[in-house]
Formats: sequence, structure tokens, C-alpha cells
Amino acid sequence: MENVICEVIKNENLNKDHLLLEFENNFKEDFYPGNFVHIKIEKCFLRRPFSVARFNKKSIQIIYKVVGKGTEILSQKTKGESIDIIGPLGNSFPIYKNKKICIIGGGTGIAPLIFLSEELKKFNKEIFFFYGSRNRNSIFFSVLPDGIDYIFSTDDGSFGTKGNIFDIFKKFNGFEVIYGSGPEELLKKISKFSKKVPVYLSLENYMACGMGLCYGCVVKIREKDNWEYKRVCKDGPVFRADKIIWR
Amino acid sequence: MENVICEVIKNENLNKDHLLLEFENNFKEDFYPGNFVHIKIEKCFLRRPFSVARFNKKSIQIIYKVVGKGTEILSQKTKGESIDIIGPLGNSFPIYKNKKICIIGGGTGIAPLIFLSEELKKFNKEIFFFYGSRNRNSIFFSVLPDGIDYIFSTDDGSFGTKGNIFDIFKKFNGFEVIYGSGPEELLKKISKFSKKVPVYLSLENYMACGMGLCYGCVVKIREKDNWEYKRVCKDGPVFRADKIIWR
Amino acid sequence: MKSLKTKLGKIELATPIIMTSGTFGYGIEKINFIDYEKIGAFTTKTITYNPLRGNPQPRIYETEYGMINRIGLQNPGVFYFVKNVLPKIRKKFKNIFVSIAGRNEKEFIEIIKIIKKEKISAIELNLSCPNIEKKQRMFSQDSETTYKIISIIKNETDIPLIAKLSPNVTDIKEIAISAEKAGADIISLINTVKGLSIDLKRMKIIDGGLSGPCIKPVGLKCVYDVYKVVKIPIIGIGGIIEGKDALEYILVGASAIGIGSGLFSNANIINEVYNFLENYLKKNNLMLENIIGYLNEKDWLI
Amino acid sequence: MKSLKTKLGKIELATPIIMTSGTFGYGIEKINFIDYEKIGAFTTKTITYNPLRGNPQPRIYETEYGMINRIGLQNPGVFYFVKNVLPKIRKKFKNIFVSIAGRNEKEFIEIIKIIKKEKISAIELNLSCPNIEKKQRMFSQDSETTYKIISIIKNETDIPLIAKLSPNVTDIKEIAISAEKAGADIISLINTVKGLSIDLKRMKIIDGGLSGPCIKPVGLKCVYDVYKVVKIPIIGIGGIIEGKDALEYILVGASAIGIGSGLFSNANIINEVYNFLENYLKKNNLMLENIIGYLNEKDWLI
Ligand SMILES: Cc1cc2nc3c(=O)[nH]c(=O)nc-3n(C[C@H](O)[C@H](O)[C@H](O)COP(=O)(O)OP(=O)(O)OC[C@H]3O[C@@H](n4cnc5c(N)ncnc54)[C@H](O)[C@@H]3O)c2cc1C
Ligand SMILES: Cc1cc2nc3c(=O)[nH]c(=O)nc-3n(C[C@H](O)[C@H](O)[C@H](O)COP(=O)(O)OP(=O)(O)OC[C@H]3O[C@@H](n4cnc5c(N)ncnc54)[C@H](O)[C@@H]3O)c2cc1C
Ligand SMILES: Cc1cc2nc3c(=O)[nH]c(=O)nc-3n(C[C@H](O)[C@H](O)[C@H](O)COP(=O)(O)O)c2cc1C
Ligand SMILES: Cc1cc2nc3c(=O)[nH]c(=O)nc-3n(C[C@H](O)[C@H](O)[C@H](O)COP(=O)(O)O)c2cc1C
Ligand code: FES
Ligand code: FES
Repeated sequence: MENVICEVIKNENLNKDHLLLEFENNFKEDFYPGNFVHIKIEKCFLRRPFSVARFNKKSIQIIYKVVGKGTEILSQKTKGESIDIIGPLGNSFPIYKNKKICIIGGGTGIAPLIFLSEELKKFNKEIFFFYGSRNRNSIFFSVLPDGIDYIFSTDDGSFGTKGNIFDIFKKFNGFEVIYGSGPEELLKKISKFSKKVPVYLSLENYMACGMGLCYGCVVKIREKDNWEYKRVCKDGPVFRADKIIWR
Repeated sequence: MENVICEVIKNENLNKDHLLLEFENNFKEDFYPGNFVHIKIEKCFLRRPFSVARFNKKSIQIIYKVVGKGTEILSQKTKGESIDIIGPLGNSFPIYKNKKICIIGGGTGIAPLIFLSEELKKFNKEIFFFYGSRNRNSIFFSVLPDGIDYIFSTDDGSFGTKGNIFDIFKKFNGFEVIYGSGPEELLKKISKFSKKVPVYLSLENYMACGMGLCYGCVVKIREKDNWEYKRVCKDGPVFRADKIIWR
Repeated sequence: MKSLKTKLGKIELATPIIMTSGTFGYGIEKINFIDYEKIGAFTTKTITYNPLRGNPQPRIYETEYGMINRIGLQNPGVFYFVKNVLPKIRKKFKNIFVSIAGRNEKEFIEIIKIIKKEKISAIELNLSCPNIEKKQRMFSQDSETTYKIISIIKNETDIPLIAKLSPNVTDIKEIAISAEKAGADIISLINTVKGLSIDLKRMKIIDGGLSGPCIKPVGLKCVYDVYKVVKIPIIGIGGIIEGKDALEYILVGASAIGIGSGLFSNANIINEVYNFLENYLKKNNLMLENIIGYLNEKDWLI
Repeated sequence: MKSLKTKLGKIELATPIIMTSGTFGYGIEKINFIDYEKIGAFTTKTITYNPLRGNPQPRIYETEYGMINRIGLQNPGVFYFVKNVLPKIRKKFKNIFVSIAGRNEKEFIEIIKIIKKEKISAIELNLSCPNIEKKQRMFSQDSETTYKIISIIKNETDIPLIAKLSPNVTDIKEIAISAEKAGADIISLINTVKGLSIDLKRMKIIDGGLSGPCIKPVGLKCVYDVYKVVKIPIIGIGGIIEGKDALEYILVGASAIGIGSGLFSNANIINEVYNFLENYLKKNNLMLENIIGYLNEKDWLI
């Protein structure tokens, strides 16, 4: 975990709703898929957490949606401006090797899965990426790694199959590991598969510190015969699906 | 009194400490010498008051010094940016005609006197402007109207006479009206002349509303045999010197 | 416009927007850029029996997202007010609430005797002024003195009484209940929060009352708590600077809202609050009265 | 560095910077970008007798220049703490203050019995937790319960006691005087301010404690008032986000200052506070102890 100032390399619209922010990688530590950054944004008292979508020695990228005050201000940053960032934060997806892998996600939740699939590619030949989206224009085509089998669905059928990505995923089988990220409804459904195979999900929650200090971001996690509130920022954001107690 | 959004025309250093901000005049009302504007500055809850230094149908200028958070942020505004301004606020200097006129001020306090001297010029032939400054570089030469007799003094003698402007002013006489603005110490001394001739001084104070609503900006003003707290923003900023009860 | 109508007991307001006490002067200053039609009621700066000069400088200072004031109730006294001020502002406002304060019961009653002859919509009792008979505590810092002062005044006049309470108490519910029992018709929440700031440049301390957006969570909490325990309507005040803030107060239980120091920062605040509420109601096809206390009653907590 | 030394009674701190309770966890998380040498003391998140799960979501929400939290004292209980946490953090901090809370006197004493065997610099009594025996009021919302709980605990242990008080009271001076009389060695001011905010997106209410820069004027006011009436040292807490804020607390009477949620916003806060104070003292050729309460004693008001 470091606190560094990074220069914006680019901050552009990926599509109508989403932006891709690329900034210098001034971190000494490496990032792993699932890790997030906690970004200081002017006029906001609390930082804003974002999953890392792409990472290399030179730069880091996040993909975000403008949903409120903080992301609105972030979207106005331009090349050369500095941002105050804490990272890497949180745990990461365990990287399985030589398995038949399923990645499934929807909407903005795709961000960490992009990084994850880049990584999994190195160790696995069969990677299926189930990608649900509102419509053709909301899909982050330009940042999707190659060498992966994509199965798309859109709400309006404008690309891939029309319908919910989970319904399509259900028709497949034989996966040995499942990774997911996205809307809670989707994750809940995916987690049912954890009886059969390992399922890892990346969760989101409102955060204050982002560093495990305040216990603000907890979720219910099974512990032996009981449950405990665990911190998404420190004990997560990646949890084994069979441990999560959904609301 | 209006609330308008004005575009910055320029915002440049006049000298090391002072900036001149020129913005579009989007006001319907006219400004008079002594009037001030109340400027909204990001990150500051309260507005910041500044005297109008130059005024014409097209644009308005203020001269200000960076002394804290608000003026620091203001100094970063660039051509084309918008600012939210309330004005004209406060009363103004009464304009005497055909008199031997003395204007005296120092430092940043000169700002309203520039506007005043432009106006007085129209009706008076003999205008003496006593202008005290720290050194040659602090004098706002570039914005001083012509057709006026300036008497300069600087603390270090780098321009005009070395010493306090009041000491120089004292050596002159025969003035029929005196106008002043600047450091309180100077104004206090000038106000002694109010026994002989009308003396008008522009005061400053910390302000919240700037519109006469909150009674935050009061000064002690003589009323008959007594005194009352009067609002600098509404009853002033220009007061007859013989009415002011100094701290 | 119609959808914004609200009621404070028998008082009908065309809009829920009230200019609070002390931040809109005596209503004499004409603020050109304000649309007076959008103001539901105006509360005067607090009037005392005798004229008061108020506190010496410094009186105000900016804080983090707010301000501190220690004006000290400067005002020309009730006689001057009734004779010279009230006649001038009658036409400007549909509803005038006169805020008053006394240093003890006697003074309150003396003011009431004069003010009750005037045609005004309500009297707001500024109970956040010190009660010199009780260790300089504010009247509303004690449920007994709150009860006593209100019931005495209630006996003197039929004009609706608004009890304006200080948040600087251990239990605001207790105070509000006393106010209601004593006959208050409306409760105004909150007055400023005790605060202090330091002007390091001048090395001065400004010990006074905090207002502005920084206190909004305190005001919301007070309205939320009090709404649960009283039946009389509440005016929600504290830190409103845009439309959303007003909505929040209404959702936790305010029947009307007060604009205070927010006006100093946001000159367009009245339009913004008005338009925001109107659009919100239109979009959801609701009337203002439908949403008062909505989030409180549902108790959406969790 | 030397100039920053300060004392809390007999406890010597290398710097006046204290990490406050609840905002630096149990001290286990290693925050790499913090210079632990600059921390004078660390206060643990409050420990209770039994483990507590804490409140359900939502637990936090951002407000205007601050945040609301309702964590609800989630903690693993005193046994686990003593066995598994304390040993791990001993070497990290020069001074460890253990914050504890009970729901009643009995629970407080049970914790003390365990904690008093440990080598720690002080025990901080979180008296802003509800006293279930007294109408759910916080202990420090009543001078009698404040007095009683502290004097009972004082009887049990010689470890210095810090009384952490809530600002949500009618008269903080009264409470602080009781705490001092009962034997508190140090007073910590302030805990969070009762506040509520609304997440309009999720239509949720977050009813909890307000912290951050927005409450600084409230904290300064409490320290200012209490410094006048007690002789024991004060830890000033509330809204510190940069060096200047720390200086302000010290000038009104704090012998040390607590960094709370400011760390969440300003990751460099410890360096900034440290450097600011060091430069300020050097420039004026002063030691920290020379300026504690400076503006309070002079009473520069006006
Ligand atoms: C581990 C993690 C990873 C995330 N990764 C991404 C990502 O890759 N791309 C992306 O677009 N978004 C991501 N989010 C969500 C993102 O943090 C929020 O959209 C953002 O904080 C909203 O800020 P705002 O000021 O625009 O919204 P506002 O609603 O104005 O924010 C108000 C407060 O609520 C919090 N908040 C609001 N919505 C969310 C949310 N969905 N999750 C957490 N906090 C929220 C804000 O942080 C802030 O404290 C992630 C969240 C977490 C916890
Ligand atoms: C009627 C009037 C006319 C003025 N005209 C000019 C002018 O032409 N040029 C110019 O440079 N300055 C002028 N000033 C002073 C100017 O308003 C302050 O310098 C400015 O407000 C400082 O803001 P800040 O945020 O930089 O300082 P900070 O010290 O950070 O401000 C903190 C608070 O104190 C107030 N404050 C600080 N110093 C002053 C001051 N000297 N007077 C009033 N309020 C202050 C600020 O408004 C703010 O509320 C005038 C003041 C008044 C009342
Ligand atoms: C400068 C100023 C003067 C005030 N004067 C009074 C007053 O005379 N009587 C009163 O009841 N409240 C007074 N108040 C309190 C306001 O009416 C209001 O309750 C408080 O400021 C909180 O609202 P806000 O955050 O919107 O400003 C005053 C507030 C300010 C800022
Ligand atoms: C998330 C969070 C958790 C807290 N937990 C505790 C606690 O367990 N015990 C306690 O005494 N104070 C607790 N506090 C209060 C802080 O210690 C501090 O008194 C308060 O936040 C004000 O300081 P600040 O404005 O610097 O944050 C907590 C505050 C926050 C924000
Ligand atoms: S956000 Fe503070 S513990 Fe997770
Ligand atoms: S600043 Fe409000 S009356 Fe002058």
C-alpha cells in the first residue's frame, strides 16, 4: 500500500456512460487482478474506490461511470493533471492454472475482470468470458484482451444474445473455476454454483478509509457455523462465493 | 444590486503582490466610486468583497492582493472562466464639484480611489492624489488616470518621497474635501481633518452577506450624542470621518 | 406551484421556503435578484424589548463549509420595529413571522403585549437566547424553562407560536415535547450550533454559533428525532444550500424549511430550492404534503 | 523534534500526534506511507467485554466536508484483544492507549480487570457509548453517571484514565468537571457529533456520528470551554485535516491532538501536522508546551 501522486495520461470516454482513466504508474508495488485504488477527488471528503482494469509497469487504467459528485469531478481531469492515489488495496483473485475457466460479469463490474483475464490467459487455455451489457454501445470492446472466448448478451439484443448474461451462462457447463463481478443480483445467482466449483466474486461497498481501519465497508461472511462482518476493502474485495451471506 | 455571471477578460499580475482582474460588465445598473462587488469563489463558503477600481459599460476591474485561500483561488482564474458576482454593493463617495480636492490612500486601499479620481476629474480641476506605497514596484502606475496631481511616497524611498504618505500630506493645505482609503492607521490620522473640511473614508471589514442582512460587518458610528453599530456593507463602505469611532 | 403548498398548523404557505431569522435582516433591504413570490414566509431578525447594540467585532468568520457568527442580537427594539419596520415590509411578504427574545420571562411578556396587537402570521420565540435568571443557560437548554416560557406566552396571545430550539442540548426530544405540551404551535429546528473558530492571521477567537452546510447533518438529526415525538409541524433549518437539502429536511419530517446563511453563498438558492422541489414533485406526481416525513415514517434505516 | 514533546500528566509523548479511537483500527494494519515515528500515541478502536458484530449496513456516508458513521463498536472482545492483538502492536507504537466501553458499570469493571494486567500507557474510557441502565443515554451525557463510572474504575487501576466525552450535551464543562473530580487523568474531546444524512440514491438514512472538518468548530469550542474549568490535560480531537487545525486545538488548550477521519482524506496528514507544528515552533523559537492554551489564557476575544 502506497500513497502516490500520479499524472493523468488520458481520461476519455469509452462510451456514453463510461470513461477510461489512465495514469502514470508511480507505484513500487505491483497490482494484481481484484486490487483497487482509492482516489482523492477535490471537494469530496472521502476518497473514491475503483478497481484496476489494466496494469503495466508504465501505467494503470481504471474504467468508471459517472454516477455522482466524485465521478463527475473525476471525469473533468485532463492529461497532465495530478491525482492523489492510494493503492494497491484489497486482496486479489486467486489465479488458477490449467483449468476450464469462466469469467462472468456485467456493466461497470467488468473492470477488474479485464485485468483478471489478462492474467489468467498466461496460465489457462480455455477461458470463457460471459459479458452482460445494456446494449452494443456499452460494451468496452476496445479494452478487451484477445485470446479469450467472449459470450456477449445485451438487454436490447443489439449485440450478442438478447437477455440476461446469467441465463446464457447457465446453458454452458464444465467450468472448473468461476470468477464474477458486477451487479449484486447477478453475483447472488452465480454464487449458487459454489457448491460445485470454486467461485470468486469481487464485491463493492461504500468505503471510508479503504485500508481496513474503520470497519465501514463490511459484509456478512460465514465463519465456521457462524458469521462475521468482514471488511470489503481489506479482507476483500474478492470473496469466495460460498462464504458470502447475501442481504 | 444584481447577481450575475461574468466572464473573466483578464487576470494578471500588476506587480509581485497584486493582480488586476477584469471581467465583463453584465450588470444593468451602474457602479459608482466606493461600490464593491461580492465574489463567489470555489471552496469558500462566504463570498469575498472587492472594491471596484475601474468601470465602464463593457467591463469592470478590481485590484487585489493574494492574502489567503480565497484570493489564492481567485488568482488562478483565467480568461474565459465564469465568476458569480453580486453588485453593485454599498454606498459611494459623494462627488463634490469645483473644489480643491485631496485623495489619499495607501497599498491595496488605492483601488476605489482610482475609480473615484476618474469620476472627480470630470468636475474638478485641482485634484491631488497622495499615494503611499511600500516601494516603487508596488505602485499601480499602469492604471492611474492622467490629469491628476500625484504625490507619491514609498517606505524605502524607491519612488517619490521616502516615508509615510500622511506626513507628506500634512505639509499641504487648502483642501476643501478629503477622500481616503487604505490602512486603518492612515485613515485614523486623516479623520482628524474632518473638523475643518468634509472627509470621506472607505472602510473594510469581514463580511458575510454583503447586502445588509446579517449585521456581521458593523463599525461604531456616532449618532447624535451616542453611537450605533452601522453596517459597512450597506450603510458604508464610505463614511464621513467625523462619524467614525475608531477602535 | 400548487404542489408546493404547505401548512404550518393553520398558517398556509404558498411554498415551504422560509427566510430564517437573522439572515434576511428585517426584510427592508430589497434584494433585487430574489423572487419574493417564491418565499412562503419571512422571519424577522430577532427583536428584543429594548434596542440592543449587539457584540463588538469580530462578529463573523468563515469556517470549513460554514461560518460562525456572534452578532449578539443587534436590533432597534420592539417599539421601533412595530412603528417603523413592520409597516414597510407588510406588502413584501405573504407571511411575516416575528422573532422575539427576552432575557427573562418578564421581557418576553412585555414584547408580546406590544406585538400581539399587530397583524402577523406567527411569533417565533428565539429560545436560544440566554436566560439570565438561570445561570446564563439558553431557555431551550432546559425543558422546564422551555415549558414555562411558552405556556406563559400562550396565555397572552392567540397568534401562533413557533418555538425555535437550540441543538445544543443533551436530548432535543425532551425539549421539543415540553414545547409542544406548553402550547407551541410549530417547532423551528435548528438554531446555530455552538462553535469556535480561530483567525490565525489576527490571532483572534470567534466564539459563536455555527451555521451553513457543515451543520446540515445536525439539523437533519434533530428534525428526524423530534418528528417522531411531536405532532405539531416542524420548520427544518440548518445548512440548506441547494434544492436537495430542502428535500432531505422534508423527507425526515419538516413541513417547511428555512433558508439561512446558504443565501450568502448561493445567491440563486431560492430559485434552486423552488425549482428542485417542483420538479421532484412533478416527476413523482406528488404534492409536497405527501412526502413530509416519508423517510422517517418508513424508517428506512438499514 | 524535541520541541514537539508534550505530556499528558505523567505520560510523555514524543509528539502531540495521537491516532484516535476507531479510525486506525487495532494498529495491526500496516499503513506503509505513515511514519510511525511521528505518532506520539495510538488509541485502539474501542474494545468491549464480549465480541460485538456491530451495526448492519449502511455504516458510513459522506457528508458536506465530513462523514457519518454508525459502525456500532464492532470488535473481537477484550480476551481476543489481549491475547492476539496487543502482542502484535507493542513494538509499533511508543504509547498505546486502549479504548474500552461497557454497557453498564459491571461490564466496564470486567474489562478493566483484564486490561489492567497489561503494560499499556493509558486506558481511554469511551463514555460516548449508551448506558443501557439509564434510558440509553450515553455515560457522558450526565455528570452523575460520568462521575460514578470513572471513580469506580479509578479504584480498580492505577493506569492513567482518559475520559472521552461526547459533545452532545447541554453543558460540556459540567461533565468535564465531574470527570476530573472522579479521578480522570486526561480528557479527550470530542467524540462524534450526532448527525444524520440521507442517501437519496438508495433512499437510505444514515443516523450516526458526524466527524471530519465540518465538526472542527464544535471540537475547538469544547476544548476552549473545558480548558477553562479543569486542570488535567486535554486531547483535542475533531476535524483535524492539516497542520493549522492541530495548532488551533493546541492554542485553545489541547496538550495533544487526535487524528481521526482526516487520515481517510489526507493520507499525508501525519507528516503535514508534524512539519507544520515543527516549523511554527522553530520560527517562533518556542516549545510546544509554551503554546498550549495560549489563546485561551489571553482570552483574545475582541
Ligand atoms: C472495491 C470497489 C471497486 C470499485 N470499482 C469501480 C470501478 O472499477 N468502476 C466504477 O465505475 N465504479 C467502481 N466502484 C464504485 C465507485 O467507487 C463509485 O461509483 C463511486 O465511489 C461513486 O462516487 P460519486 O461521488 O460519483 O457518487 P456519489 O453517489 O455522489 O457518492 C457518495 C458517496 O457514496 C459512495 N458511493 C456511491 N456509490 C457507490 C458504489 N457503487 N460503491 C461504493 N461507494 C459508492 C461514494 O464513494 C461516496 O462516498 C467501486 C467500488 C468499490 C468499493
Ligand atoms: C468593502 C471591501 C472592499 C475591499 N476591497 C478590496 C480590494 O479592492 N482589493 C483587495 O485586495 N482587497 C479588498 N478587500 C479585502 C478583501 O475582501 C480580502 O482581502 C479578502 O476577502 C481575503 O480573502 P482570502 O480568502 O484571501 O483571505 P482569508 O484570510 O483566507 O479569508 C478568511 C475570511 O476572512 C475574510 N477576510 C480576510 N481578510 C479580510 C479583509 N482584509 N477584509 C475583509 N475580509 C477579510 C475573508 O473574506 C474570509 O471570509 C475589501 C474588503 C472589503 C470589506
Ligand atoms: C448571521 C446570523 C444571524 C442570526 N441571527 C439569528 C437571530 O437573530 N435569531 C435566530 O433565531 N436565529 C438567528 N440565526 C440562526 C439562523 O436563523 C439559523 O437558525 C441558523 O443559521 C442555521 O441555519 P443555516 O445553516 O441555514 O444558516 C442567525 C444566523 C446567522 C448566520
Ligand atoms: C469510522 C469511525 C469509527 C470510530 N470509532 C470510535 C470508537 O470505536 N471509539 C471512540 O471513542 N471513538 C470512535 N470514533 C470517533 C473518533 O475517535 C473521533 O473522536 C471523531 O471521529 C472525531 O474526530 P475526527 O473529526 O478527526 O474524525 C470513530 C470515528 C469514526 C469516523
Ligand atoms: S473502508 Fe474502512 S475498513 Fe473498509
Ligand atoms: S456583511 Fe452582512 S450586514 Fe454587512
